[in-house]
Order: sequence, then C-alpha cells, then structure tokens
Amino acid sequence: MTDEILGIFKAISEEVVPQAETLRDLDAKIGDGDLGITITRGMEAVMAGLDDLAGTPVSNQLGRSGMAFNRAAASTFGVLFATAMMRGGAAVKDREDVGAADVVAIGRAAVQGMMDRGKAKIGDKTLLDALAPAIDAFEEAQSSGKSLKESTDAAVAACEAGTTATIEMQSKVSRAGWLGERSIGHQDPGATAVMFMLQAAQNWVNANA
Amino acid sequence: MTDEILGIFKAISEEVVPQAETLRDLDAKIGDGDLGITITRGMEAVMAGLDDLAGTPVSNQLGRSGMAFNRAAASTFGVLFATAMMRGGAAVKDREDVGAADVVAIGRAAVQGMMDRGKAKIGDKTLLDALAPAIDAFEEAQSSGKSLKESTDAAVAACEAGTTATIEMQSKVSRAGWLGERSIGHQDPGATAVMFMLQAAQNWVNANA
Amino acid sequence: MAMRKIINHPDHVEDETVSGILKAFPNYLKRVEGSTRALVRADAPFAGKVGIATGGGSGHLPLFLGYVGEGLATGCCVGNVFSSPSSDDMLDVAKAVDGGAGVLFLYGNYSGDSMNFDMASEMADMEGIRVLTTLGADDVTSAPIAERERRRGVAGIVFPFKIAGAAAEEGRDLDAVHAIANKASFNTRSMGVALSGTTIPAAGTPGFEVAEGKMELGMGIHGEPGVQVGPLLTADEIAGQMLDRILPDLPFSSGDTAAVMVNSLGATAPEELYILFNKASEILADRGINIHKTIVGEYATSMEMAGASISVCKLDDDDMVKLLDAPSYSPLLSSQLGR
Amino acid sequence: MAMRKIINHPDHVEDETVSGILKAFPNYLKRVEGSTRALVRADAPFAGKVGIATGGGSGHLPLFLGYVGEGLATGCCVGNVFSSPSSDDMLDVAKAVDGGAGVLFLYGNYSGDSMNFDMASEMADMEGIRVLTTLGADDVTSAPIAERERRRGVAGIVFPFKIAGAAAEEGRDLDAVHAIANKASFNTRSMGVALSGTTIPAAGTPGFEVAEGKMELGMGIHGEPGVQVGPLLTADEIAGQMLDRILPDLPFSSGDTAAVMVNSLGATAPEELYILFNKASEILADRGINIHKTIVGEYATSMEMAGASISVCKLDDDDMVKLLDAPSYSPLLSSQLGR
Ligand SMILES: Nc1ncnc2c1ncn2[C@@H]1O[C@H](COP(=O)(O)OP(=O)(O)O)[C@@H](O)[C@H]1O
Ligand SMILES: Nc1ncnc2c1ncn2[C@@H]1O[C@H](COP(=O)(O)OP(=O)(O)O)[C@@H](O)[C@H]1O
Ligand SMILES: [Mg+2]
Ligand SMILES: [Mg+2]
Ligand SMILES: [Mg+2]
Ligand SMILES: [Mg+2]
Repeated sequence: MTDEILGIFKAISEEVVPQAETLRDLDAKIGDGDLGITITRGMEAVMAGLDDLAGTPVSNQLGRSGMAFNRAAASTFGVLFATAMMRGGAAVKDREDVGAADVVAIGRAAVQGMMDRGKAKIGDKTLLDALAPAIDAFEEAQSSGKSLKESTDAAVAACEAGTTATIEMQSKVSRAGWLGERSIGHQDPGATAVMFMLQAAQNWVNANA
Repeated sequence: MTDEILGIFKAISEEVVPQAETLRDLDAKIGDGDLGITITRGMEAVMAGLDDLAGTPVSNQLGRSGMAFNRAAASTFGVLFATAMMRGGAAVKDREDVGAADVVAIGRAAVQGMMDRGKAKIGDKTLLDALAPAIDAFEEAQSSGKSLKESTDAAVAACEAGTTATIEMQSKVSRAGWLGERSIGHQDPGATAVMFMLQAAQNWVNANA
Repeated sequence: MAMRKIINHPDHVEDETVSGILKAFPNYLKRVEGSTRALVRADAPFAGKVGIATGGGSGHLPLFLGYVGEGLATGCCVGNVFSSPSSDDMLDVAKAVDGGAGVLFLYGNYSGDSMNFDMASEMADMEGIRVLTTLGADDVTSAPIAERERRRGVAGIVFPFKIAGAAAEEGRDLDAVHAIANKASFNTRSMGVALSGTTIPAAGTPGFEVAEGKMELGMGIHGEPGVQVGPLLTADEIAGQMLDRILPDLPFSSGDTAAVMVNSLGATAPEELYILFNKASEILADRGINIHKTIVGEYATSMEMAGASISVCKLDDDDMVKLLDAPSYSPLLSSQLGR
Repeated sequence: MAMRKIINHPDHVEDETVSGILKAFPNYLKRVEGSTRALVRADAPFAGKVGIATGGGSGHLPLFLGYVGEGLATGCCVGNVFSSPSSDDMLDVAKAVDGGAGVLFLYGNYSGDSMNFDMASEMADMEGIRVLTTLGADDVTSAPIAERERRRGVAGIVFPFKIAGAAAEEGRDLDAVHAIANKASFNTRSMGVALSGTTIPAAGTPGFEVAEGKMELGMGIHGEPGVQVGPLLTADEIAGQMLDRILPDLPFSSGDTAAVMVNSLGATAPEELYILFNKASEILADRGINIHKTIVGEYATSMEMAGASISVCKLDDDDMVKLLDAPSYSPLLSSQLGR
C-alpha cells in the first residue's frame, strides 16, 4: 500500500460525508453539534490534497492529510485526526513500502498520539473507545494468521462494539464532560465518526484487497 | 366654582382612566402606544394632589394639577396638558371667584398655550381639533343665552364631531406625522383623550350643576 | 412575565438602572440633589464653561446618560422607557450644569422631549440661565429634506455630542457651542433597519414586531414605521440601500471628508456591524468620500431590538475634525470615541 | 434564510468581519502575511517583550480579536463561528508576536482550542520560540472545583488579559507574565444565565433554545447545558444565585478586594446589566467584599444570545491592582477597561 492509502481516504470521504447529519445530531446531544460540518469540511480538504500526494511516502500522505483536515476544520476531532495521522505516519517514517503488517504499528501510534494530545483514557467516552479495541482485534487476528480481510472484519466488529459501549459510559472529558451524568445514554459522536471511517475502510478492503 | 374644579378633575380621572386601553390602542396605531399609561399615571398624580389644593385659587389649582400630570407622565400629551392648565389658570389669575362665564377665557388661553407649545395648527390632526371647536361651541351657546348645562352639551357635541373628523385628516406633526398618508383613517388618540375628558366634565355638570 | 429580560419589576427598570450606574461609577456621576432622574458629572458645574444638558427616554443606553462625560455632555435627565423626562428634571439639570456661561440643550427631536425641554428652557430663562437648543434630527426616512425640522433624531446625535462637547470643554461661548452643535447635527444623516421589535417592560408585550426573515428599512428606534417592509436582504444590499438614501440627502459629494458610524440597535452583534461597515466603506470609497473616523458598536439602542443603523457626518473643515478627534471619556462608551 | 442576522453568506461571516475590522482600524491591526485569520497589532512584535497570543471561535466579539491592543494581547487567531482556529494560524501568530522574550498563549479552556494551541506550542518550540500557556477556566458550573482543569473559560478571561497584558507591557519576563496570568485566571470565577439561544450562521437554525419565560442558569456561551432550567427569575434573584455559587468557590471572603464584571451575552441590554450590578454590588458589600473595579457591558458574547454573566476576580495584592488599573486600549473595547 503506497498510493493505496489515497484510495482509502477517498473511500472514507465518499462514505462518511453523507453520514454527516447523523454525526451532527449525535454531537448536538452531548456536544456542540458541529461534528457533521467538521467531517464534511475536513474530508473535503483531505480529498482536495490527494492528487498532490500521489507517489510520496505513506508517512507524508498520512501526515499531510491529517494537517489538511485540521486546517480546514480545526476542532477537537480535527486536531485529534491530525495528530493520529502524523503520529501514525511517523511510525512508518522513511519506509518505502508499507503493508498490512504495519497497520497495528500505525494504529497504536495513532491511539497513543491522541492520548498524549487529548489526555483522555480508555473508558472516558471518546473516539479512543472505538479505535483502541479495533487495533487490538486487528492485531489478534493478524497474529492468529487471519487474512487482511478477516482481520479488518474483526477490527470493525470490535470498533462497532466499542462504539455501542460508549452509550452507557459517562463522559469524563471535554464538552460532554460538562454534562456529567447527563452524558449517559448517548452514543459518543467522535467514536461514531471513527466507526463510520473504519466501516468505509472495510468496504474498500472488501472491494480492493 | 372654586373647589369645584377639584371635583371635575376627580370626575375626569374616574371616567377616563378606565378608558386607558382604548387610548393605548389608538396611540399604538399612529403613535407609540403610551397614551393609555400616560393618562393613567397623569390623572393619578392629579388626584393625589387635589387635597392639598383645596381652598387655593383656581389658577393655582389648574396650574399645579397640570404640572403634577406632566411630572408623573412627561410626554407630548403631558406637557400639552400642563401648558393648557397653566395658561388656562393664568387667564383667571388673582381671581377669587371663577364661574361659567370664565370657561371660554380659560379654554381659549389653553388652546393658545398648546398652539404656542406644540406649533400645530387646527387641522393637523391633534387634540386641538377636539378642543378648539368645543370652546367655540361653548362660547356661542353662552352668548345666545344658553344654560351651563346646554352650553356644555353643545361643547361636547362639537368636540365629538371634531374628534371624529380627525379620522380623515393626515397628520402634519409629531409621531403620527412620520406616517404621512398612512395616518389617514385613524382617529387621533390625543383628540380622543380630550373628548373623554370633556364627556366626563359633561357628566359632572349634569350631576352637579 | 413573558419577556426575555433580566429585571425585577417593570416599574423599577429606570430607577434601578440609574442606581446601578451610580454604584458602578461613583466618581463619574452624581444625582442633582432632590431628584432621582437628574444626573450630572460628579465634578459639575464648570465655572465659565458652557454646560450641555441632554436627556430622553430610557431603553437606549448608552444614550442618553452614557454621553455625559469629559468632552461630552455635562448632565442628563432620564425618562421612563421610551418616554420623555419631565421639564422639572430638565430644569434641575440645567441649573446644575450652568457654570455661568449658559446651557446648551442637546437631544433628539421627539415632540414629547422637545416640548418639555422648551418648557424647561423658559423656566431656566426666568431663573436667569441662558439656554440654546440643538436637536438631533438625522433620520432621513422620517420626513423629506424640505421638512427637516420634523425629522426624528437617532444614533447620529453622537457627532453633535462629541463636537459640541469638545467645543464646550475648550471654553467656547454658548453661541459658538450652539453654532457648531447645529452644524454637526445638520451635517449628519442616518438610516436604520430593524429585524425585530422590542418589548417595553411596563407593557410586557412587543409594541411592534418584525416577522422572522423580514426587515423594516427606516424604522425608528421606538418602532416608528419605516419606509419599506420586505424580505431580509444581505448585508451588502442593506448597506447599499441605506447609503443610497443617506448620501444624496445632504448631499455628500466626492472629495468630502466624513465620519461614519455603524450602530447596533441592541441584539445585532458586532460581527454583523463590521460586515455592514466592510461594504459601507467600499461604497464610500467608490463615491470619493474620505472616511476620517469610523465608529462601530452600540451607541444608540432600543433595548433588545435586532437591527442596525448607518450614520454619516460631513466634516466641513479642520475645526470640526479637531473637535471630533478631541479626547472624551465616559465609562458607558467605547474606547473608539475616546481618541 | 430565517435568521435575524445582517450577513451576506453564512460561510463569509468570519472573513468579512475581520475585513471590516481591518478597514475600520487600519492603524491598529494587521494580518500576518500569508494568513487571513492570524492578526497582530500593527506595530508588533515588540523587541524584548513577551508576546501574548490569543484566539478562539468567532461569534464572541469583542472576544477574542478585540482584546488585542496596547496593554492587552499582541495577536489573535480567528476561528469559524464557535470553532477553534487551527494550529497553523496559532503558530503564525506566535511567530509574529515573538519579540525574543517568548510567547504566552492565553485563551479559553475548550478541548478544540487547547489541543490546537498545544500543537502550535510544540511547533513553536521546534522553531525556537518558548511558549507558556494560561487558560481561562472561570465557569464554576462546568465542573466541580476539584476538577478545575476541566472548567470552561467564559467572560472572566478579561482579567488575565488586562493583568498579563500590563505585565508584558511593563517588560516582565515570560515566567513572570505566565505566573501573574495564571494567578489572575485562578482568582476569577464566573457564572452565566441564558434567556435565549443563538443561531450559528452556517447552521441556520438555533443550536439550542431557551423557551420564552424560562432561563438556564450556568449555560455555556455556545449553549453548553447549565445546571438548572427554570422559570425566569428576577434580576435580584439571579444575582443572588450566581454569587451564591461564585463566592464560596474560590472562596471570596470578607475583607477581600475584588474586581467585578457584569457581561451581556449579546441581546441583553445595558439597562439589565446595571440592574444586575445594582444587586450584585449590594450582596458583595454585605459579604464584606470591597469592589475595586467595576466592568459592565459586552465583553464576551454569543452573537445574539440573551443572557448575562457575572465574574469576580480577587485582587490579592497591590501588584494585581496596579496591573489591572494599567492603561490599555483596543477600539473594540469599552472605555471602562482603558483607565
Ligand atoms: N480529550 C479527548 N480525547 C479523545 N477524544 C476526545 C477528547 N475530547 C473529545 N473527544 C472526541 O471528540 C468528539 C467531539 O469532537 P468535536 O465535535 O470536534 O468536538 P468540539 O466541537 O467540542 O471541538 C467527542 O465525541 C469525542 O469522541
Ligand atoms: N404638536 C402638537 N400639538 C398639539 N397636539 C399634539 C402635537 N403633537 C401631538 N399632539 C397630540 O398628542 C397626542 C399624542 O400624545 P402622546 O402619546 O403623549 O405622544 P408621544 O407618545 O409621541 O409623546 C396626539 O394624538 C396628538 O393629539
Ligand atoms: Mg463538536
Ligand atoms: Mg404616545
Ligand atoms: Mg411617547
Ligand atoms: Mg466545536
């Protein structure tokens, strides 16, 4: 996967932007309702930059796409997305060829980067609760010899379970944190956005891998 | 009529204040809708001062009542009412006894005072169009030997006709003047207030004279 | 109480507002003894200087009380919401600001106010205080130019306040202060647009309304009807329509120097005012009018009314420029006016 | 378009606002070259002095851009309405305001802003600019005192702006400016009440609403839910409830000296603010708290939201008093701050 990451971004954008309304509604319940527009503007900016990134190293493709997202739609989600992409990219820095085996390293670096940036822990009702279990599941599937497709399916299933699990959590951080107990009962919008993105990646894997 | 003027003020207040809503509505159409509250606050202030005025000259009773009205409810109507009372009072200054024969002098002075103060002319769609014809009719009735009661009835009839006539006039002054042609079709609130006052005076005359 | 207002009782709004202002800035204002609604600068009167007395209805802050200050008016009387103060209070203020050089009455052209001020002026005269009067009458939509004396005063009165205030501070005599105040008033033209009504506390319900998505061009600051009700236009269109009426009215011509104000009627946010100014300044530049000073903010409001006005004041000469630029201070005004 | 807003296009609000401000006050602000949303004082940087960079979402004027000025912040980056600016713009501002003595980031505690500012701070560090950060986190209702670091910043940030701005102007070093900014921030407690919602232009419909006749105590300036929705109370009751939460929180005790601010969230008129202050000052006097400075007006808004907030800042010592009283100037602020 060298320019494949560009195809994945395109797939994510095409699938997630039409779901912006859902994200808006979720964010309006326990946040400020801007996650729909954030995803739309951010992914459009990523798309607009893809052509220029063709043929460049994956680390650059990831980092530059992340920065483009946040520049167009600075926000909690935006800066976390940018951080994840930069740190994920850094994990495969100077590497010419990046493959399925690197997904775990990229994902772990991305999660750690977002934890460093946002200072949230697993269980605080954030997008981490969607992404971290997905990486774990992918790693486990890979180490038990599953295919990319099977590993991706396992990751998305874990992500979906993690996202659903945020419903019962009480937010400990950021905007939703101010709601205290009233945040319980609502699915976390950021986690949902991550889930939509991974589902889009899964569809891309099914179609292309 | 020495302390009789106090009785007349009381009668006016008792009869006009309950009609405040009508005045409010008329003023809301071509003015700013405060004439109801102006009449209420103004007449209440007049009432509150009456006891202190008992036994003092009519000129003082009129002037002080006018000032009390405007102090409590400063406004176009308030300052015109105050001016009318002060100038009307001045017309019988230093006079111990004031009677029906003085009504015309008081009324003429009041009208002239309001014209000096407000610089409006007859026909400009103001309270002058209610009061001036009333004074004229009273004078004519008196000079043809009619009784106080008959003269009062004639004055009120002229006042009512004058007030109705304001409906078709275009306002030339003050707030309603800014409406231009759109002021046509509405009865002037200030003229209506004067009409209510004279009708109350008429009832007092019928009951007391 | 179905109003979106933070008050205690509709009848106490005016007195509690004045009381709050006096507590907030005790060194700046004082009550005239024996009056609750007549207020003057804490250090007034100023011997040998012209006193400037203003006043009008409450509900327009910073008008009128906020224009009392250094290089501005010397005293003010405060009416009920949207109502004239009484001639008694005006007389009290006139007496308290007279430093022996006479008093200028400077206020907006509304019949209730002007008849009361006229009466106060006659009473002051009887007490040996010379009073001259300048009216703010800047709203171009309220009457044709031929009947300018009928026009109502709106936000543009800021310019006579600044200019006459500076002239009085400088020590000019009453006739000179009156002349320059009249010039500043005459040279100022304004027009407003309302996007919503406003509720007089004592009434409890809006005195007038503007439907959502509509606007009323030329509406007065108490809801006096405007010249045109229609769909809400864009900021650029509104700026264009306003200046199309304002500029020919004086007229303002290419080569003129002017001061421009974009004023919020209350609820309209600063962001929107700057968007209006962004276009207004472009139009003025296109017409060759040189903007010497820009004023953007809340200078004359109608409580929580949504809407804005644009005022333009022609600066005829260096004297007007100097007076407009003179330092002034009131804690109720923006730093924009101060220097 | 069913908004009561004077704009051209929802997507142009921020850029046209900035453009209007730059046109209105060309000698006061400039754009950082190559950026539309990074603005600094026209005469920045100041050699040897600490630069203060701020920023945040649009829709809060005079926050944040209006706090750039003499004796205040040195630069600001401007986000979209209610959204964080990007770390790129923050870095641009940091570079443009650095006079060699380092930069203080001073802004409100919202996760989007703080994560972006943190990222900018790391980038600045890589460019050799030392950056320290102070957060406004004054809203007592947003988290318990034990978790103060989670509290959001609202209008009380005025005090760190004034105090840190004066310290930087005096030439204190970065650690000293940071320390006094932190102290001013820590010593400030605020609480707000909302009487209506507000409409983000790009959204077109209100993000949240408060029914007429109701109020929400403790609501945030973007509509973050408050602690209590109920019928609209009187001004005196509202002042009481706010101070009942604010005063024990620090706590403010008898004998303390404090500065007090009553701030409008946008639509709420000055009259109402002074009515609130009228009661608040009484309560503070009753509790033995000495008010050194009073600030009443629009200092941190949410576009046309109706509502108000009260902030109290404890002034520990003569140094804080001196810094708060130091002269400052921004054309977007009231004269009250200036002296
Ligand atoms: N500290 C944090 N660490 C990780 N994720 C976070 C953190 N704070 C918030 N989030 C995620 O960000 C999402 C909200 O993103 P966004 O709408 O951009 O926030 P905002 O509008 O408040 O800036 C939340 O649903 C949550 O998943
Ligand atoms: N210049 C004038 N001369 C005589 N009467 C006037 C004049 N202007 C207005 N009026 C009368 O005053 C009435 C309005 O009174 P009021 O409600 O007190 O006015 P405002 O609220 O505008 O001060 C009008 O209906 C009219 O009869
Ligand atoms: Mg959000
Ligand atoms: Mg009226
Ligand atoms: Mg009136
Ligand atoms: Mg947001």
